[in-house]
Amino acid sequence: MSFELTILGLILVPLAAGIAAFIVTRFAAILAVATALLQSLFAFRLAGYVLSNGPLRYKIGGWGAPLGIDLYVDGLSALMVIMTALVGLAVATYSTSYFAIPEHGREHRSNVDIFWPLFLILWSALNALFLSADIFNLYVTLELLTLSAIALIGLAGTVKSLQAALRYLLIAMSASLFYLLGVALLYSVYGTVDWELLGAQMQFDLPDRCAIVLICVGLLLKTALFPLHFWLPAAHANAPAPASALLSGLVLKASFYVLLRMWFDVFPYADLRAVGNLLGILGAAAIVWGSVQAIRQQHLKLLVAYSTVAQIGYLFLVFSLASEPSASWNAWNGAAYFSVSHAFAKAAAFMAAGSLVFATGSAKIDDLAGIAQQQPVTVFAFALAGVGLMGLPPSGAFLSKWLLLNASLSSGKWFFTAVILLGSLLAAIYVFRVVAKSFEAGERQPTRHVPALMQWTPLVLALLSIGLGIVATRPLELLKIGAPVAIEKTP
Amino acid sequence: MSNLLWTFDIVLCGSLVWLAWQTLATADLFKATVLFIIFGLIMALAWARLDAPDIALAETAIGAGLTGALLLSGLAAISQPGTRQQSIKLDREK
Amino acid sequence: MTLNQFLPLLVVFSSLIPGCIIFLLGEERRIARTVLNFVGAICMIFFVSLMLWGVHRNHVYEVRYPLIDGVDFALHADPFSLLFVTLSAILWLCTTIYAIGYLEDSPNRARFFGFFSICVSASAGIALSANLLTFLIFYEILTLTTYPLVVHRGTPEALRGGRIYLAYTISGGAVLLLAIVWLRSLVGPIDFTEGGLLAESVNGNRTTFRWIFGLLIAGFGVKAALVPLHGWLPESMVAPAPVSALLHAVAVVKAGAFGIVRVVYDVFGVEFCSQLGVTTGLAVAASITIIYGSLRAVYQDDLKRRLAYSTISQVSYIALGTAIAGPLATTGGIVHLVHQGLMKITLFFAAGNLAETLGVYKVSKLNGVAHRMPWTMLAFTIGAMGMIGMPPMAGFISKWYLGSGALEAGQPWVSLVLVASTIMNAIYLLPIVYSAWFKEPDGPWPHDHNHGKFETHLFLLIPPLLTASLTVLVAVFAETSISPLNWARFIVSREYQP
Amino acid sequence: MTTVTLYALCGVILFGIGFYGVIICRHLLRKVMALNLMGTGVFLILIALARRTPGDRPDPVPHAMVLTGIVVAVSATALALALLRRLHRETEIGDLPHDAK
Amino acid sequence: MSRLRKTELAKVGFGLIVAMIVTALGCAILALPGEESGLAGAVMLNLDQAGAKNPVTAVLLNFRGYDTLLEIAVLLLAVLGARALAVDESADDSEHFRSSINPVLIGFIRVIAPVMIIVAGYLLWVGGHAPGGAFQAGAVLASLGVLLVLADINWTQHLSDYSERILLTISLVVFLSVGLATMFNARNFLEFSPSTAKWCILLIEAVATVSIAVILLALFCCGKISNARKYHETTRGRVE
Repeated sequence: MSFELTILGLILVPLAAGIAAFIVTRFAAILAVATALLQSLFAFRLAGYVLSNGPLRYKIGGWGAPLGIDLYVDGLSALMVIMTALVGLAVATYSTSYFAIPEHGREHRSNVDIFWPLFLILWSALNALFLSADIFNLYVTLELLTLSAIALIGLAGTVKSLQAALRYLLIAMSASLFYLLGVALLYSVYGTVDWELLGAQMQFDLPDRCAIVLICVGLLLKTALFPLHFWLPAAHANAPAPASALLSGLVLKASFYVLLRMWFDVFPYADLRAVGNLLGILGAAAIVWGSVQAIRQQHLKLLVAYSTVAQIGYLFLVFSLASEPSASWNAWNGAAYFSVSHAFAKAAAFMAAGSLVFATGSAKIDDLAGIAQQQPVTVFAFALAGVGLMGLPPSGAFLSKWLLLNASLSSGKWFFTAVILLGSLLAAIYVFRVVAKSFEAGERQPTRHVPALMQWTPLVLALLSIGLGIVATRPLELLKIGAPVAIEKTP
Repeated sequence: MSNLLWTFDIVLCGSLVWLAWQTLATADLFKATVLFIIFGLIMALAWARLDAPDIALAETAIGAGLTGALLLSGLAAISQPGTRQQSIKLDREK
Repeated sequence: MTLNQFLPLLVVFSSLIPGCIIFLLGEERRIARTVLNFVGAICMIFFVSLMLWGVHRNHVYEVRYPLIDGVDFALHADPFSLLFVTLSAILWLCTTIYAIGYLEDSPNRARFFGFFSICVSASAGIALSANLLTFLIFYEILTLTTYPLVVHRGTPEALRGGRIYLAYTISGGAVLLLAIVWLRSLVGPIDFTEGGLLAESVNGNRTTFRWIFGLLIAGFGVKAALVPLHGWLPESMVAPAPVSALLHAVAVVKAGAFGIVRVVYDVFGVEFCSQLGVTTGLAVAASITIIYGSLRAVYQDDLKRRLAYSTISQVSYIALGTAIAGPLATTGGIVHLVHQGLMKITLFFAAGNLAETLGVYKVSKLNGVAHRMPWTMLAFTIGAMGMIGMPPMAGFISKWYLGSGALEAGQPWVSLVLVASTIMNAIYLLPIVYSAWFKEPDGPWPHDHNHGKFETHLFLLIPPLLTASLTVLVAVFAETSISPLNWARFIVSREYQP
Repeated sequence: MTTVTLYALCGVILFGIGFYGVIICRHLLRKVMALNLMGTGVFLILIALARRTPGDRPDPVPHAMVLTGIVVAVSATALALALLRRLHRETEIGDLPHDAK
Repeated sequence: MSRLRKTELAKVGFGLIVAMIVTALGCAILALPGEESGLAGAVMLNLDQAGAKNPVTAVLLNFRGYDTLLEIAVLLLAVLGARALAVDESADDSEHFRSSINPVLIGFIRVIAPVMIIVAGYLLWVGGHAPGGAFQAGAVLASLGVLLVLADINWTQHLSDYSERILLTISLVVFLSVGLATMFNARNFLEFSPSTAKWCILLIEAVATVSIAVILLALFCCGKISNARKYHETTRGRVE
């Protein structure tokens, strides 16, 4: 199988499978799991091509940039695709059980029938986004992603989920328009929408500055950086559990990826020091604010959702830290790897939370008292995912924090050092609030039986998030390929 | 000729902005929707003026026509009583 | 790759794998679980003895695995690590026996034994770590896996204890992480090296290194229960007795003390530490801890809490020995790592027996308990005498070396601390022994479980007797080549090599 | 001032009005309309700027982009209205509660 | 009272922010170069190989055909979302179903329907070399469908949900297949050879017209055309 088929397969196979799942509803679940397996294969093959050939381009329609649209893959995008594949596989497996439960199918079966096409198209959108070299095409993929995310939230059908979905829609669509306006300005100056061509020409004049601000604001809104996070907790907490896992784990990473790409590959980032510092400070505020809010929550899924607000903050530290040449390599790697390990840990946490909510029939943390005895596997999965969120060794998040800490120390930005450490402590508080509750002794009513897949999938995913700390050399090797030129390539 | 076009452009832009503002400012939702549809139709003129006939066509059919129909039907739907009892039940189930 | 390189890994796995399997086995498979535990413990002892033999002959055991560029996960067996790992292995075997008896018929045993085994691998990992990062990894694993054991009973007190335990140790871990990253960003990757490494690579800013030293000691000090970072230890005594015995008397606190020794000798180097002037600070902190711990112990009526404060005080002997910076004192400190472990675990076993068999938790309720449980109290008495430092018990050896080391290093005030502490040891331990043997029981015991032929369950009786006899044996045979004392001398001779 | 800038500025104003409406308007239907206005503003800017070509044929690429954008906008509007209908069916309210939870 | 003032304050404050954004953007627009051809030159250069004389169609379906492919997926997504959110109405409102069928409307539709179909066909055909194309044609057809729904003309009763789903997705399927078919010719995905480009584009556009029409109509009918009648009952009150 050639590179062409691999890279196209990553985008088109889930799309085709989504269509098929929509038409032939009966086999949708099997189709989705099969696609997921195939995607993992493709994703690793793609990484193989990148490892052996360096960054690669594929000209759709044969025209090539700037006239046509190119696909582009380098280490960062290949890693994101692998992340999507593995988390997606886990979510697919989990969902086969989750949506088989009548309660989650709600009153009408059509919900279940719709979930699989939505899921597959979302997947296709994610891959299309990670592999695109064209900033207008990125807009289209962002829209594809957002619309499927909105539909997934609405799938829960509760009043809260509908409100959350609507709010998300309004915010995300305005954000897209901000982004699009930025793209329009850039196109009207440089006459191209290919990010490499743009990056080579970009100046720092007034239209460029406006475009940068517009694109940043749009992507920040989509990534829910504090204080633009207000839509996130409700949306992520009220969606069905597999959808929450996708949204928190992957969808947010997509817009962050675009920003990371833009910042280091397109924007003249040496001129953006002040904005970078601002983003870093907002990130720090997000860590503290999100964690404190998570600690205060009464509902399990809201707790996990606020934890996402906090964890997103870590990603944005890179924009401040990387402005020092001595720290840029560590910071960039740290942020990239953090987004991967967070995807695993957060998806696992949401799925485990979904299983716990199903088992107890209640969304409240207080109703989890003593559940460790009856649902040991799920609680263990949640705790392990929590280790990934706290960034304790040997998880992948630990290594990312290690890199970020290194960057903050070598750039002399002590403030961020303190915030990173404080964030870990606060994360420990909210994770152990749940874990401690589950250990509480006392009589409790028997829980509902949780299907095996809904117990073990989160556990496997959580173990993977820990495993990311052990196998980090390979992904970091991959990240070196095509890493932004502005960044020192030696640690 | 050029002056005439200039006037036309300015009037067009002015009415677009005015319509947009009125759409958001009128108290009556139905009126706002109608204003929105008119906005779409005037927009088609603007597209034509900017040598974008493809978009003018698309705007008339999709932007004004279908979006307008969608908005109107949405407006009609939410002017009817809902089924509140069910919602409370749904809420409790979660 | 030869087997030699894998041996350290095998040691860690010999308890990690049984731990994982125990989780999967589930609650009901009692026999399989027991067999697994014993197989693991015996394997561990076997592997450790292989390495002991090898290290004595200067074989090198090392596994190295890069985590990210320039940051390795590395396990390495040197004499000092083997001392700790041997202690853990032997005491794990004893505690396993004890725990099987102790937890008979209680719920959630699979969970308990699973985490217990993983804790042991974490402490073995700590012992075998070849650099600070690896140390930190196992240190955090130890923190996390001890938590379920502390809250095992799920009572409000247990949860509270767990919360306090976590608050201290996770903060300690964060401080440690900061110190390690900082150190690394200044001098690059460094492995533990006998004699220390920093002296050569440091130029200029000493204050920074004092800060780093302080942070490292603070991080380890949490687990070593240095005052004022000791608050968690008495609180986590709510854990079941085997946990208190192995983990809180041996594995966890020793991990902290072990870390302090590593930092002073194998990272900074004792010379460099003296130059920085940080050893005195450490010595003072350790002395304060010794006195404070003993003082508080005197006022505790709860037996386990009294022992916990005693632990706080005794573990600091190790830090004290380290800080005095002389071969003799260091020998004393290091050998105390083993000796204190043996004695304290004996005491905890005995205390657990009293609680489990008779329902006696308070010192004031111990009158005449030796009449009912003579063997248990015999073990307790031996442990207590050892703690006070009477010959021919283990504690005597440690104190002797510490005292003469202090004189040798020209710091006579330390011997005053030792004397004061010894007196207080006697004050808080001897009355227990006295009332147990020589007073009449006040009345029937609160919950007297009859175990037939023996005074209590056989599995509860063997371990304390075993460790008590070891306490005597290590002292009596201190001059033989296989004694801990001799091994400690071996370590020290390598640390002070020019 | 040329025709291009006139229309582009008009687009900017529409964008502003739309954004204001999305945030400030209470009723969801109006928010949706505001969103559409915002989009139209962006499209107008794109098309106006596309007319800066030297000849009399404008740059067709932005035209294609705007067509794509219009389709996206109508999809979003339809989805928003579907959500709105369902929400109304279950709560009879037309706006979102103020607190963000 | 204070709450009122608060919202007023928010309005003014936010209005100021928006005004600042608008000013900055306006300045940026004024600072743009007055003449810039963008990609117009490149498009014109390759137009004769693109298979469509209308440059916009060429960009939409050839140069940037991939965007269009994804955009149809966006449309489909909206239908999926609408379907997930639609509530299956129970049959209890069937009694006021045959309330009123407006004869004027029906007469109007009789006249307009053929015209609209012809217009749609014309737009589709003409899209190759003049303004027009699948979106416009599809939208016209969809408008016709909306009219039919409004007039209660029940032409969808024989359309099973299965065939409706096929109609909804057919353009994506064809688009994908054509794209993949080009690869057999040792070309890239969606790389039409200049000789066949015209027919590929026409095929895609023809199918897309149908799908887009169905999709847009479905969006109007809460995701399902077969829902149209029931759905219409709930909305007619206000529209007429």
